[in-house]
Amino acid sequence: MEGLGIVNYWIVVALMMTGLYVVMTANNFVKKIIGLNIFQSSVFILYISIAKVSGGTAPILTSEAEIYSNPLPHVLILTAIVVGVATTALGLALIVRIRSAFGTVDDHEVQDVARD
Amino acid sequence: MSATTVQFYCLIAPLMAVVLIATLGRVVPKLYETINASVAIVTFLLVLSVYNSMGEAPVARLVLFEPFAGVAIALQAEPLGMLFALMASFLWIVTSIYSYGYMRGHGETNLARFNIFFAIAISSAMGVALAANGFTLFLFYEALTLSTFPLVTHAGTEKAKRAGRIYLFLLLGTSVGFLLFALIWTWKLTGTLDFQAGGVFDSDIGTTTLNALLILYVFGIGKAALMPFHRWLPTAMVAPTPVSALLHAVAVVKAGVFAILKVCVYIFGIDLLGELEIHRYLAYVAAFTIFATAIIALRKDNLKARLAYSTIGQLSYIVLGALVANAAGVVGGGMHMLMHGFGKITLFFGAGAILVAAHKTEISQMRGIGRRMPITMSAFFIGCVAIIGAPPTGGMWSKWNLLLGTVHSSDWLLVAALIVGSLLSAAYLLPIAVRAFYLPDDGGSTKIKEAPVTILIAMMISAGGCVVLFFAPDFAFDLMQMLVH
Amino acid sequence: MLSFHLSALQVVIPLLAAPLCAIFRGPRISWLIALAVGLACAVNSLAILNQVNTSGEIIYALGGWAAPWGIEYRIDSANAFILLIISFIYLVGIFYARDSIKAEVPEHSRCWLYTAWILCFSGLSGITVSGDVFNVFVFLEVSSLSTYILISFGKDRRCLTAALRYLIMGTIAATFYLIGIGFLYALTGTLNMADLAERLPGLASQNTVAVAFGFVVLGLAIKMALFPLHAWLPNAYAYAPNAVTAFLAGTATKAAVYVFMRLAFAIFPDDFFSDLTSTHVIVLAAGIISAILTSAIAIFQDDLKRLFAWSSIGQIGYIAVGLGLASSAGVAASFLHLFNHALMKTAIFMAIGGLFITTGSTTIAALENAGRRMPWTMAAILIGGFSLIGVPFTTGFISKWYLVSAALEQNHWWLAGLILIGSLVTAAYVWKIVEIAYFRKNPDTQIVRQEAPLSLLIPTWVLVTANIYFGIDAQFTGSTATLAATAITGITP
Amino acid sequence: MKHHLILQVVAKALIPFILLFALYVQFHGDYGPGGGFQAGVIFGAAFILYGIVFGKDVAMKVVPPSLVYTTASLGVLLYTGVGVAGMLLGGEFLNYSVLSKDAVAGQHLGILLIEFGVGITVASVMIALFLSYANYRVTEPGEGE
Repeated sequence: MEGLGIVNYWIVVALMMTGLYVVMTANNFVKKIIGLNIFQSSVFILYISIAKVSGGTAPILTSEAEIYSNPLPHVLILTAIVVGVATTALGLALIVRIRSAFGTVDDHEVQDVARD
Repeated sequence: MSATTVQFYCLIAPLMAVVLIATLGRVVPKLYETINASVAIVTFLLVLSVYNSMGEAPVARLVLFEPFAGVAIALQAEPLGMLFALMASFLWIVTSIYSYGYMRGHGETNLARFNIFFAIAISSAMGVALAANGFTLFLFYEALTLSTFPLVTHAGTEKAKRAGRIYLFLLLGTSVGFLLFALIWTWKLTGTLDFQAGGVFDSDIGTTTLNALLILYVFGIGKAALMPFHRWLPTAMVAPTPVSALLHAVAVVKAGVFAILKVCVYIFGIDLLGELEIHRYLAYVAAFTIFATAIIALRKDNLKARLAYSTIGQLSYIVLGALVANAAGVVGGGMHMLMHGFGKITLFFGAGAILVAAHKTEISQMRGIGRRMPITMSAFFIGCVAIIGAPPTGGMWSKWNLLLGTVHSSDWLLVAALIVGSLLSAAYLLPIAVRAFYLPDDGGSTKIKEAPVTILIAMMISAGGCVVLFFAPDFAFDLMQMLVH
Repeated sequence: MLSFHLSALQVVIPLLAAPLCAIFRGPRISWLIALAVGLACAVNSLAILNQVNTSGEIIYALGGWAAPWGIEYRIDSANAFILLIISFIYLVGIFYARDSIKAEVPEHSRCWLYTAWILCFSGLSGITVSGDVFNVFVFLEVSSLSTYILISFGKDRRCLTAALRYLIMGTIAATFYLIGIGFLYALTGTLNMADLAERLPGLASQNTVAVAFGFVVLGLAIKMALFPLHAWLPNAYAYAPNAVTAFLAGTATKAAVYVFMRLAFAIFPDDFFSDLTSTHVIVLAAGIISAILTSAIAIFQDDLKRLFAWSSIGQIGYIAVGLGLASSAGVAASFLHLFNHALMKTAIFMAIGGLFITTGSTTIAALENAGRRMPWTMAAILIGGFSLIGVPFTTGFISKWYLVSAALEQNHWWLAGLILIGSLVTAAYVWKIVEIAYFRKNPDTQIVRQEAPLSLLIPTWVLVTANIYFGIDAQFTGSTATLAATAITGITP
Repeated sequence: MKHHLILQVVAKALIPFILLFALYVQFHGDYGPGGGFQAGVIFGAAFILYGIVFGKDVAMKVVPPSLVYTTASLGVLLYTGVGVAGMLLGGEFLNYSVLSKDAVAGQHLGILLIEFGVGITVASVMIALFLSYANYRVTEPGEGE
């Protein structure tokens, strides 16, 4: 179990770096948004990993269980996910409008068009 | 109406001109100078009433605002400030009269703007004169810079704009970079910025700090035009002559040296100043400025430029007087502020009169002009004598006291600088008058007539002032004695 | 009864009003609703400040759940002051928006703009009042998302890319912040600011705290556009609708600065920010470099909005300098400059909006003869510019005074010198504008007096008047800022 | 997709159950896993499925976009309204205990209403997102817009 916990965090780090890398290097705006999503997801996993209590069960009051996982991070992350969805939706909406305003969703091309 | 509140009216009165010009001026544009002159008279009378009440009891401090705890915008008349205020407000009357002839005669435009900013500048100068603490002094000092900027760039030409830029950057730069810094530092060290007789610094503040502060103050007051921060003054000469006359010979530059005197007397105190080694070196800088500007002035053919460099040099006399750190020096400095004011304004009036009547700006063109314009050039000559410091003009007394101050400091280099400086000023000023009276004119000036009558009246008053001050310098001397005791 | 709810009302009123706007969907009615929110919240924020100053900290447990379990709103002098700034800038901004927005945004989308605007305001208020670090995150995102929307209403199509870029940067920033508080939660088991402040000192030596601090600081530094993380700001300000730019310039970065202060000085252990991690050196360096460098960049801008956007980054730099000094006096200077900068920059952007309405352009070239064509509009820009420089009789001077004295208090004379040099660089770009507006004469064109509409001039001049008033009488702002600094650093100066 | 008869029939059969399930998740939220977010998404998914299978024009007859915007706002209004009701009845903002005479009953009522508000908003926003993307006609630059 100890090892699993650490693996979790490695995944978080890997996802985080992947996401950031995509955001920074991708020229396509849609890809940037995807990168952003990966980046955010890594944080969701981080929180959920924090919430895990070894041997704990779902935090619903029953007579059998004595240890529960911490429900609070789940709640927090639920909120964060909603925020993430909103961000993605808004980002994509902006991209759609960028497409019709500039005729492209490529960062460099948009800059070229904007300069003309 | 107590003298305390009258101090405030001294500031407000010039602003009345702004209101009047903005409202009446639209209807009757010709009234500008009349308004200015009458407001100037009112201002002078107000200053005079403060001056009269000074003998009976010290004028109380008038706190206008307290922007933040411990630092207030406050006014308090004291001898040095009184002298400055009296001079500035009196010469404003003269300049208003002069301005009438000059601005019309020279066909200047935008008269409303010109007169409005002129009045604001005078109000700021009054604020500088009556400031009760360093903070207030700084505020009005900056206001003076900003309000004179539109006057410098009045012509709106590329040259004027460039001059404006230099003007603003040197004056704002030094004041924000050094003076404000020094003030805040002083405030942090002592917890007060009030001008106090004998200075504000405790004995436990290190000499290094005080030396640094003195340097910051002296160079931070860029209006005193101490080298190397003198460039703004010659370039500001693109302004119309009344501006050069009143502001750049009297109000603005005198605000600079006035501030240096104030700092030396009330922030440091003469005694403490004398203990600081640095005052001697700064005095050398002033001496160098006297010498260098005199040499430059000798080589200038443009009359206003020559007068401008002369002004820089004469300002350094006053700075020198403050920095020799003894009573005679301060007395001389204060008196020279007054004497030079009268002398230099006469010279600038003369330069403007020649420009209006003869359309000449270069000294080499002024041969024989004295015969065509005898009154102008006679007044000009008196102005020259006053600047040189020879009898029968008031300039003699101030030079005398300055010399006394340097002798007391027993630094013979400074004594020499003063004497050589005076000789040099004779060398660059007298030839103008000689050329005008004794050399034959070059024939092209047959149409030249005497300048407009208002200009002549103004010149006669200011030149007369120079002579009167020779016979009656007592009031200035007494004020300065009050200051140093 | 009302006084009990003050802190919640600040968030609830706009939250209640935003859906109303979206339901009625009329451009006029939504403006009225937004204005009503502004009036109510401005009064409310004054009442809060009064209550805090008379009877101390306000603690409000949301839903009746006390702190460790529930979310609490906690207001002391610090957030009360920030709340006051945000509310009043919002009120004036909305008042100004009606005619300005009319000229820029098509009628059918105006109601959505006001909805987003109200939401943005509620988000900013929420950030300020909340006493719970996660709740701060939520409100941060509420305000950010609505800000992206607001920016995308701009007239120039480049507003879209500006908004998207800001969205990407903003989301990364918020996520960094989220990671940071995740670590804090893992370590302490609480998200409540007061509890965190209690528990963290015992754990200060752990690396996790430092890592958490790093993430949080980084996230907030992006949000407050601290150099060199400012890249999103110039375009966002330049292409947003003028009224929005005016509002954002006065408020958006300010809330982030406040959270930064709260975290650095109140939540993390004493001298964690300064001595233990030496982060303050970085903030100080970033601040002073930005103050000088970005002002220098501003000199070379051709578009007024972009020019003043760069200037905003520079001014944030001054605020960061105050933070980096990590002293009570420094923080007080930062608070004061927050307020003063909001006054001057909002007024400037409003005046630029007025220029846009009359000339249809915000380029510097459009300023030609503006000194005569529109003396009042131009005077507003001029006074704002003077204030940025720190000319006496304007609030900028007071800010500079506080900042320089705070620097000298720690014997950082070089810093004081640099701050004043920054003023001179500022003078350069302000002067560039002044010369074009007042001294560049074009003899061919007939000068027609063409002032911006009164509905734009009035709010602009309200702020300009306030700017001058608080520049002469800084008793209120100075003492409030000092109180705020005391509340947040816990040290009486 | 007008010709995919099988899809249409299956969808017709599925959609009522999806809606029902959404309602279950919605109102069972205070006893077991569930709540407004999840229910809203499921509810919205039913309409999105309908829209995909029968075309956006038909879907828009059922739920016109303007209605969706209104309901989304109404949901938020319900949420804040309940919160304010708590304030008016003497509790803090969002304090449900004061909604009824019995604190526990009040809390039940409060959470139910709040989650209902969340559900309405989430469902409406989901549908709105779908509709606006489905309706969006990509224009080339210069073509208007």
